[in-house]
Amino acid sequence: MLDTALWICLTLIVLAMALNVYRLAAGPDVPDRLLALDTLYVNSIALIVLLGLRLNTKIYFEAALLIAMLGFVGTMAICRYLLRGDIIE
Amino acid sequence: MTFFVIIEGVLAFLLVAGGIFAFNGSLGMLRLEDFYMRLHGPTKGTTLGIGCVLLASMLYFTVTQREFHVQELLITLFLFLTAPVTGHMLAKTGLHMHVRFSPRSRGSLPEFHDEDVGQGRVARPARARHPWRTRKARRSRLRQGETS
Amino acid sequence: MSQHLIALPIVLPMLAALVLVLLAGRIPDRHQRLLSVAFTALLVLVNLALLSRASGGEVAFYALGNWQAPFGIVLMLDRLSALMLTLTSVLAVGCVLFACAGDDTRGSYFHALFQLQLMGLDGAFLTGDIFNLFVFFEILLLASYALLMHGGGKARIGAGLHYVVLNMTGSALFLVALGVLYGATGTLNMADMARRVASLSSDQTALVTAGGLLLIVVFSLKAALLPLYFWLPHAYAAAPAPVAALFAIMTKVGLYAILRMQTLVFAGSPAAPAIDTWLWWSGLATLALAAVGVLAARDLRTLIAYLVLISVGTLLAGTALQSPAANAALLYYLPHTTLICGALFLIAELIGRQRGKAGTHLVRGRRLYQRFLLGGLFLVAAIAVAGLPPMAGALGKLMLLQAVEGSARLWFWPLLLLAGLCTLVALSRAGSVFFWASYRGEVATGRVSRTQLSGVLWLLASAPLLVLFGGPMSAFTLATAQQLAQPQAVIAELLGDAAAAQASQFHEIPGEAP
Amino acid sequence: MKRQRYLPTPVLSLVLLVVWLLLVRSLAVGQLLLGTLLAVAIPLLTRGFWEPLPHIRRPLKLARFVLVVLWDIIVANLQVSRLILSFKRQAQPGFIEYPLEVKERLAITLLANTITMTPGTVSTSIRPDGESLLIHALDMHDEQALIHAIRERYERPLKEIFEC
Amino acid sequence: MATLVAPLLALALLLIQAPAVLAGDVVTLQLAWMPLLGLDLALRLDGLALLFALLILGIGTLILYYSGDYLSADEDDGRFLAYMMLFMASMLGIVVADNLLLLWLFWELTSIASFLLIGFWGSHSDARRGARMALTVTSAGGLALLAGFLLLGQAAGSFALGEVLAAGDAIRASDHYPLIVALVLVGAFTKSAQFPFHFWLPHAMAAPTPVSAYLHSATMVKAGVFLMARLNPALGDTALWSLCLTLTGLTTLLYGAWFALLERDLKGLLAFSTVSHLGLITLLLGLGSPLALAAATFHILNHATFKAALFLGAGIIDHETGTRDLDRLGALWSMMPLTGTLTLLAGAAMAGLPPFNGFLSKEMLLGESLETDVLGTLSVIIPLLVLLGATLSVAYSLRLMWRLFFAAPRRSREQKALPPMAVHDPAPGLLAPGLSLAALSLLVGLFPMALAAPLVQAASWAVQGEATLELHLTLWHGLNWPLAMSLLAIAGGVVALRQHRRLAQIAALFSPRDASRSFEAAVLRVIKASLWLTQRLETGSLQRYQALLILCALAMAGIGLVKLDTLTGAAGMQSLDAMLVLGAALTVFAAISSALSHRWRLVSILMLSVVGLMVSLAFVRFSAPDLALTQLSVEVVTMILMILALFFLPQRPPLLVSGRRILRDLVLATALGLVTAMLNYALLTRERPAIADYFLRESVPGGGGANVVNVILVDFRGFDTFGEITVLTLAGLATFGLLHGLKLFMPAGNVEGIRWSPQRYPLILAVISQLLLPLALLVSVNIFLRGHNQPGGGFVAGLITATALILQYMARGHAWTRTRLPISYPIVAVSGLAVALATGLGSWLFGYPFLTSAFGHFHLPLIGDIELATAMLFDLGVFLAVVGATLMILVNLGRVTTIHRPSLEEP
Amino acid sequence: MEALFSLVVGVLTASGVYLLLRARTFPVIIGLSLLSYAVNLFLFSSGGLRTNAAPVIGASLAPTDPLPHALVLTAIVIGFAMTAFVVILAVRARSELGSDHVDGQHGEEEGPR
Ligand code: NA
Ligand code: NA
Repeated sequence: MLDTALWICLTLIVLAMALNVYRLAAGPDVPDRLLALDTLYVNSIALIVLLGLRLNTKIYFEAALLIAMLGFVGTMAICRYLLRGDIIE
Repeated sequence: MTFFVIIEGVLAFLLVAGGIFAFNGSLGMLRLEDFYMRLHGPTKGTTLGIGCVLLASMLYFTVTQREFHVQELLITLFLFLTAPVTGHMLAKTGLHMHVRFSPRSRGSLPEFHDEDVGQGRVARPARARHPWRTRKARRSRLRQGETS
Repeated sequence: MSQHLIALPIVLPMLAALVLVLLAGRIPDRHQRLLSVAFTALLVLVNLALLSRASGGEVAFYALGNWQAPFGIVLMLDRLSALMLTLTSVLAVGCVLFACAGDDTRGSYFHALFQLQLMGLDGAFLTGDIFNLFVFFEILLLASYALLMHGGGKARIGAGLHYVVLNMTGSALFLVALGVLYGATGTLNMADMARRVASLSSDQTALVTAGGLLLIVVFSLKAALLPLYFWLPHAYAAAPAPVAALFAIMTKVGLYAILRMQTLVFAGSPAAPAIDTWLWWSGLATLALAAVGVLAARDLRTLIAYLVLISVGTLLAGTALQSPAANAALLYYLPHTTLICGALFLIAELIGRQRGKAGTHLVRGRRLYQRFLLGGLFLVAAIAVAGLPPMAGALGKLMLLQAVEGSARLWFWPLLLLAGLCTLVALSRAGSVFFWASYRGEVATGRVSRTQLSGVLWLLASAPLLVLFGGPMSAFTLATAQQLAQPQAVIAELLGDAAAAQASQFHEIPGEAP
Repeated sequence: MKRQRYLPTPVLSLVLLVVWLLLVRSLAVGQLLLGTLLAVAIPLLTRGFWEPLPHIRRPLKLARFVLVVLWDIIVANLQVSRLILSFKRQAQPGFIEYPLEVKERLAITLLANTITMTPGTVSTSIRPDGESLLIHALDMHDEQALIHAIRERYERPLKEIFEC
Repeated sequence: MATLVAPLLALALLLIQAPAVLAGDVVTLQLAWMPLLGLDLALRLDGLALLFALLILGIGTLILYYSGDYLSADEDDGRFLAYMMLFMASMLGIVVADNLLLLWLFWELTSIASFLLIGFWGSHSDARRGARMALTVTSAGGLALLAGFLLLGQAAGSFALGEVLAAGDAIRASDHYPLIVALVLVGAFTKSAQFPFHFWLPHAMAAPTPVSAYLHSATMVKAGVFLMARLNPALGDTALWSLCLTLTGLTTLLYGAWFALLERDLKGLLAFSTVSHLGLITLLLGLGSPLALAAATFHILNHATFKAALFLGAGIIDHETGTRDLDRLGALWSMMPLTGTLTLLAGAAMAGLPPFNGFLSKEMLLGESLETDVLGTLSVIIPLLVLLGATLSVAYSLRLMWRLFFAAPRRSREQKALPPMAVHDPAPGLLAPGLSLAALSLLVGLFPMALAAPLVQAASWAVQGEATLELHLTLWHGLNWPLAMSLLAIAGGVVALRQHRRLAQIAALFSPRDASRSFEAAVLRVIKASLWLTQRLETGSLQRYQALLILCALAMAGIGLVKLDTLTGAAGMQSLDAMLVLGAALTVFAAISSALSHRWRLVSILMLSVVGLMVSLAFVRFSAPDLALTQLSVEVVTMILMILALFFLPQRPPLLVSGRRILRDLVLATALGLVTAMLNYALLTRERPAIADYFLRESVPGGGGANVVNVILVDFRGFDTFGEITVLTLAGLATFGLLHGLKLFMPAGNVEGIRWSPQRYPLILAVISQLLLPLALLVSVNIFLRGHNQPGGGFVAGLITATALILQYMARGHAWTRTRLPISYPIVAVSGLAVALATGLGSWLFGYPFLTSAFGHFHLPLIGDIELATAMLFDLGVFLAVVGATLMILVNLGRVTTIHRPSLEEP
Repeated sequence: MEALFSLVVGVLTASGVYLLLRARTFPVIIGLSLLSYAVNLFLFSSGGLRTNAAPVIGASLAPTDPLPHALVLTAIVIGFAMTAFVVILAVRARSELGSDHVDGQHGEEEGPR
C-alpha cells in the first residue's frame, strides 16, 4: 500500500513539475513564469523528500532544506529586478 | 501489527493527499484564467501538499528508525516563512507590470494607485519576437486609461 | 625543511598575495612594490635551488597531505619542471620591476594578482596530477584575465572578452577530456595514468585517444596553435606592458602541458602519433602564418605578439618530432624566446611612451627622448629574437635545425629560416621607423625610469648569458630531454615496487605495465 | 540591562536552540551546550540587523492563532482545489482594499502572510504608508464580508498578541 | 686615436704568426663551447686567413684613422667607431673561424654591423632604404648559407673546418652536394653582390664614406669571395662548381663594368666597379686552375688596396665639395693635387694599367681565360668576354679620373656647377691613408715578388688545399697574348670613353636599378599580401574563433570515437523508470528553450535555472548529496549575479543574424552535442577501473570523516580545494578591477517598458529577511560542522551565509546593510585563504608535507566524545573564502550599479 | 538509462554550444552555464550512475565512486567563479565598448556575419 501511495504521490509531483514547466514556457507574462519557477522549486522539495522515503534515507534531507530556505531568494531577486531594476541598491 | 497497518494507512493517506494537493496547486496554475488567480494555486495547494509529504516523512522515519525525526518541521517553517512572501511579491510585481486580469474581476479597481501599478511607460525598444509562440493579439492591460 | 622546498614555488607567491592584499591601502605603494619585488626575487632563489636539485637527474615527488600517489596529489620535480619554474620566476622579476614604475597603480591589486598568476604558473609546472593541473590552469587563467584588463580601456576589454570566453570554452573541454580520461583509466595521477594507458585494451585506448586529443585541443588553445591563435595578437597587443611580457610564458604553459602529456602520459600509446601529426602540421602552419603576421603588423606590439606565435609554432612543431635532440633544442630555445619576447614588450612600451601620440604604430613620429638607449635595447632584443648572432636565438635556431631529421627538414628548415627572415625584415623596418625616421623638432619626455630599465636589462641579459653558458645550458636541456624520454623511470620512481603490491588490491587494473 | 546586552531577543534565542536541536536530531549534552552557545551568539552577531520587534505579550493567543491559521490553510486548500477541479463553476475574482488597523511592521507582515496562506486571498500590495493592504480574492462575492472576516479572524488576534 | 690601439695590437699579433703561416703552417686554437651543437670556439690561421686578416686590420687601421677626421664634430663619433670595431671584429672572425657554425655566426654579425653602418645617417631615407636592403639580401643569403653549412657539416661528419676541408671527396659524393653548393653559393653571392644579388650594393653607398671604403673594398663584400675560396677544397673541383662560378663571375664582371661606365654618382661608380671586380674574382675562382686561384687571391689583395684608396679619395671630394655627382664636378686637379694624385694612382690600378698591381692580376686573368675549358667548346667566348670586361674597366676608370680632375663640370638645367674657389686639399689626416694605399698599389705592381708573392702563394695554397704551387709574379711577361689583350683593352677603353655619350643613350633604354626597384616592389607586395591574409584570418570575430575551437574539439574527439569498435560497451545499461524519463524530458526541454529564447533574456535565465534545478535533482537521484547541495546554493547566487548584470545589458537586442549562420551554428552545436553524448555513452557502458576503494576504505581511519567526498575535498585532495578557493578569491579580486571606474547605461524602465517602482524596500521582504538571517546562519553552522561526516561542508555553509547576507542587501539596501556589517570582504576572503594556508603550513612544523591533516577524538566530561580535525580548520578557511569572495563580487556589483542610478527617481 | 543520461548531456552541450556561437555577451554567458552543466554531468558520470549509494560511510552499503563527486564539486565552484567574472566583464564590456556585441561596436557595424 505504501509503495503504491508513494508511487502515486511521486507521479503526481512529477506531473505537477511538468505543468510548472509548461506554464514557465507558456507565460504569458513574466510574473507567470516566475510563479511557475518558484512552484517548480517547491515541488522539487517534495520530490527529494519522497525520494528519501523511497530509498529509506535521510541523506538528501539537507538538499530539500536548502531549497526551502534559499529557493525563494532567486524569485525575490527577479521580482526586485522587475520592480526596481537594481536588486541591490 | 495493527499499529503498523494504521501507520501505513496514515502514511499512504498523507502521501496521496500531499500529491493531490501539490498537483492541484500546479493544475490551478495551469487552468485558472489570469495571473492573480493562478497565484492562489501554488501559494496554498503546493505548500500544503509539501506539508503533507513532510508529515509523512516525519512519521515514516520516526516509526521505522524508532527515534524522533522532526527535522522536516524546519522545511515547513521555512516554507511557511517564504511562500507567502513569494506570493506577495509576485502579486506586487504583477500589478506593477500591468499584468492583465480577468474582465470578470470585481472590487476596488479605482483604488489602484500609481505605486501599485507602475508609472506609465517609457519609450521602449522594438520588442523581440517571442521565441516559440507567435504573439497573440495585444493583451488588455490594467491601465485605467485603457479600460475606461 | 628542504624536502618542503618543492611546495614553496606555490606557497610563496600565495603568501605574497595574501600579505599584499591584507596590507593594501595600509602601507604606501612604495613598500608594496618592495614587498612584491622581494617575494619575486626570493622565488627566483627558491627555484634556482630546485633547479640545482633537479639537475642531478633524480625526479623528486612531494605527496601533498602525505597521501601517496596515486591517491593523493603529488608535486613532481624533474628537470623540465625546474627549468620552467626558474624561467617563470626570472621573467617575473623583470616584469614586476617594470611594473613598479607606475603600471601597477592603474587598477586594483596588481601585485597580488601578479603573485597569484605566478602561483598558478608554478602549480601548473609542478603538479603531477591531471585534475590539479586543471585547477592551476584556472588560477593562472583567472589571474591572467584580471591582469590583461588591468587598467581598463576599450582595447583591453574588447580583447579580454575574447580571451576570457575562448578560454572558458576551453576549460569546459578540459573537463570533458578529464571525464573521459578518468572514466577510461580510473586515475588522475599522470604517472599512474601512463602506467594504466600502457596496459589498456584497444577498446579503451580509443577512448583515451579521444580524451587525449581533446586535451591537446585545450592545450593548443593556451599555446595558441593555428586555428586557435587568432585571439592572441589582439590580446597581447592590448595588455599592459609588464603583463604582456609575463604572458610570454603563458603560451609556454600550453607547450609544457603538451610536452608532459606526450612524454609521460601518452608516451607510446596510440594517441601519441595522432597528437604528433596534429602538432607538426598545425605548428608549421602557425609558424608560417605568424611570419606572415609579423610582416603585416602595423604596430610594434602586434608585431611582437606574432613573434610570440612564431616561437609557439617553432616549439610545437619541434615537439612533434619526439626526439631527445629536438626536445633538447626546443628547451634551449624556449627560455631564450620567452625572456626576449618579454623584454620586447617592455621595450615597446618605453618606445611608445616617448613617441607620444604615434605610440608603437609603425609610422613616422616624434624623435625619441632617449633615442640611443632605447635604440640599443631594441637592437639587442631584435637581434636576439630574429635568431642572429651573437645572441642565444642563433644558437637555439641552430640546435633546432640540426635536430630535424630526414624529410621533416623539407618543411621545417625553409619555414623556420624564412620566418627568421620575415622577423628581420619587419624588425629592421620597425627599428628604422622608430629610431631613424623620426621628425625633428620637439622631443617627447617620458624618461625611462631606473626600475624600468633594470627590468628590461634583467630580461635582455639572458640573450648573451645563454650564449656564454651555451655549453652547460645545452647539456642541461639534453639531459632534460633524455629524462623525458624515460617515462618508465618516473613511473617506477613514483609508484615503485609498491605499485605492484597496491595494484593487486585493485582487481580492476587489468594488468601491469611492462 | 544586562539581559538586554547578552540576550537581546530571548524568543529568538529559544527558537534557535530548538531549531538547532531539530537540525542535529540529538539531545546530547554537547549539542545542548553548542546549541545554547549558538542561540546566544547568533543574535548577538546579527544584532545590527535586528530592528526592534514587538514583544509577544500573549503567547497562548499566538498558539491559538497558529492553530486557526493551520486549519484555515487546510480549508483554503480544499476550497481552492474544488474551484480548480470543477469545470462548471466559474470563480469570481476581485481586488479589495483592506484598511489596516495594525501598524507594526511584523504584525502587518504576519497578517499579509496569513492572508496569502488562507482562504481564497492573496495580499498583493502594502501601501507605502502602511494604511491599507491590497488583496486579491479568488472567489469573492461580498467585499465587506471578506474584510470583516479578515478583521475578526486574523487582524484582531494579531493585534492582541502584540498589543499594539 | 685610442681606437687604433686595438687593431694595431691585433696586427702586431698577426705579424708575429705570419712567418710560420707563410711557410705553410696552419696555426689553430680550440676551445669547446657547445659540443652538442658541434660548435667550438675554434680559430685557424692559414695563408688565406692571413691575407684577409692583414687586409682587414691594415686597411681597417687606415680607415679608422681617416674617419677620425672625416666625421663632423656634431656626429656621434663613439657610436660610429663602435660599429666599425664591431664590424672589424666580426669580419676577422669570419676569416679566422675554424668551425663552420662559428663562421656563420660571424657572417651574420657582419650583416648586422653593416646594417648599422650603412644606416648611420638614418635620418636620410636613402640611408634607411639602403641599410634595410643590404640587411635583407645578405641575411637571406646568410640563412641559405646556414642551411648549406648544416648539410655540409652533416656530409662531412663535422663542423670543424679542418675536417670539412679534408672531407672533400665525401662531400662531393654526397646526395646533397648540388643542394649544398647552391645554398652556399647563394650565401656567398648575396654577400659579394654577385649578379643577380648585386643590386643592394650601390644603395649601400648612402653610408658615410669610410664605411664604403672599408666594407665595399676590403671586407664585407670580400666575405663572399673569401667563403668561396675557403670552401674550394671541400666543394670545388667539380663541373657544377666551376660552371656556377664562371658564369656568375662573368656576368657580374660585365654587368658591373657596364653600369659603372654609366654611373653619375661617384660612389655609385665605385660600387659598380666593385661589383665588376668581385665578378672577376669569382670568375677566377671558377676557372679553378692553380694559377687562377693564385690570381684570385692576388686580385683580392689588389682590389682591396686600390678600391679603398679610391673610396677614401671619393670621400675627400664629397667632403670638400659637398657633392658626389660626376656631372657637377670637374677640373679639380688644380685645386686638389694631392687628392688627384691619390685618385689617379688608384684609378690606374683599377684600370689595370702597368705598372700597377691591378695590371698584374688582370694579366693573370687574361692568361687563365685563354687556358680554360670549363664551358667545353664554348670556352672560346670566355677570353672575349673577359677582354670586353677589361675594356669597360679601363673606360670607367679613365672616365672617373678624367671627369673629376680634367674635364670641365657639366651644367644641366637644374644643377649648378660648384663654385670652384672653396675647394682644396684636405688635412693630412684625411689624405695620408688614401695616399699610402695608392702608393702600395704602385709598389706592389713594381715589386710583386717582394711585397705580395709569399702572401699570395700561402693564401693560394689554402685555397687549393695543397701547398704545391710556386708563384712567380713579374711585371714583364714578355710579348704574349695577355699583353696584347691588355693593350687592346686600353685602346678600347679610350674609345669607349670618347663615345661615352652615345653609350649613355643606349644605356638609357634599360634602367640600371631595375633589380633594386623590383626588389622593393616585391617586398611591398609581400607585405601587402601578408596584411590581406592576416586580415582575412583575424577578423576579430569571436564567433568565428569559437566556431574554430568547437570544430577542432569535434574533429579530435571524433577521431577517438571512430577508433571505437562498438559504441555500447560490455557493462551494458541499467533500466529506466518513468520519473527519469520525465526528468530528462524536462531538462532537455528547458535547455533547448533556454537556447532558443536567448533574445528573451529573462526567460532564458528562468529556463537556465530550471536546468540547474534538474541537474541538482539528478545529483540527488544518482547518490551525490554534496553535489546537490553545492549546485543548489551556487544556483541561487548565480541567478542573483545574472539578474544584477541583466539590468545593464540591453533587454531585447536587435536580430542581426542570417539564416545560414543559424543553420551553421545549429549543425556545429548538434554535432558536438552528439559527439559528447556518444563519448559519454561509451564511457557509461564500460567497466571503470578506479581508485575509489582506497578512499572509501581510508576515509574514516585515515581522514577521520565518514563523508568521503568531504574527506577527499579537505584531505585526500585538499590541494585541489586550496586551488579552488584561490580561484574564488581571485575572481573577487579580479572583479574589483573591472568595476573600477565603470560607466553604466541605466535603463529607464523594465522589460515591459514600465518605469521603476518608487518603493525601494518592500516591507514584507524586509521583515522576512530579518527573520531568516539568524535561522540561515544557524543552518550554515550546522552544515559546516556536519560536513566531515554528513553531506555539507565549508563551501555550502559559506554560500548559505553569503546568500542570507545578500538577501539583507536586497531587502534593505546597500547603505543600511553596510553600516551593520562593516567588514571588508576582500579581507574576509583573504583571511580564509590565510587560514587554509596556515593549516597547510602547520604540518611542516611536525615534519609532514603541506596540508597533512591530523585528527583526534577527545573526551570531555559531561559532553562526551568530540572529534577535532585540522581538516575542519581548513574547511573554515574554505568557508571564509567563499563568504568573502561571494559577497565581494555581488555587493561590489550591486554597489556600483546603485552609485550610477539617476537620482531623479528617488521618492 | 545510460543512453538517456548521455542524451541529456548531449542536448545540454548542444544548447550551450549554440549559445556560445551567438553574437551577444549575454547568450554567450548562458551558453557557458549550460555547457558547464553538461560538462559537470559528464565528469560526474565518469564514476558511474548509481542510485542510493551516497559515498558516506554508514549511509549505504556499496557507496559509489566518490572521486568524481569531489572533482565536480571543485568544477562547480571554479565554474561559479568564472561565471561571476565573465558576467561582470560583460557589463564592463557594454560600458566600455558601447555595445553588448561580443566584438563591440566593431561587430555591430558589420551586421550579420
Ligand atoms: Na489567502
Ligand atoms: Na545596485
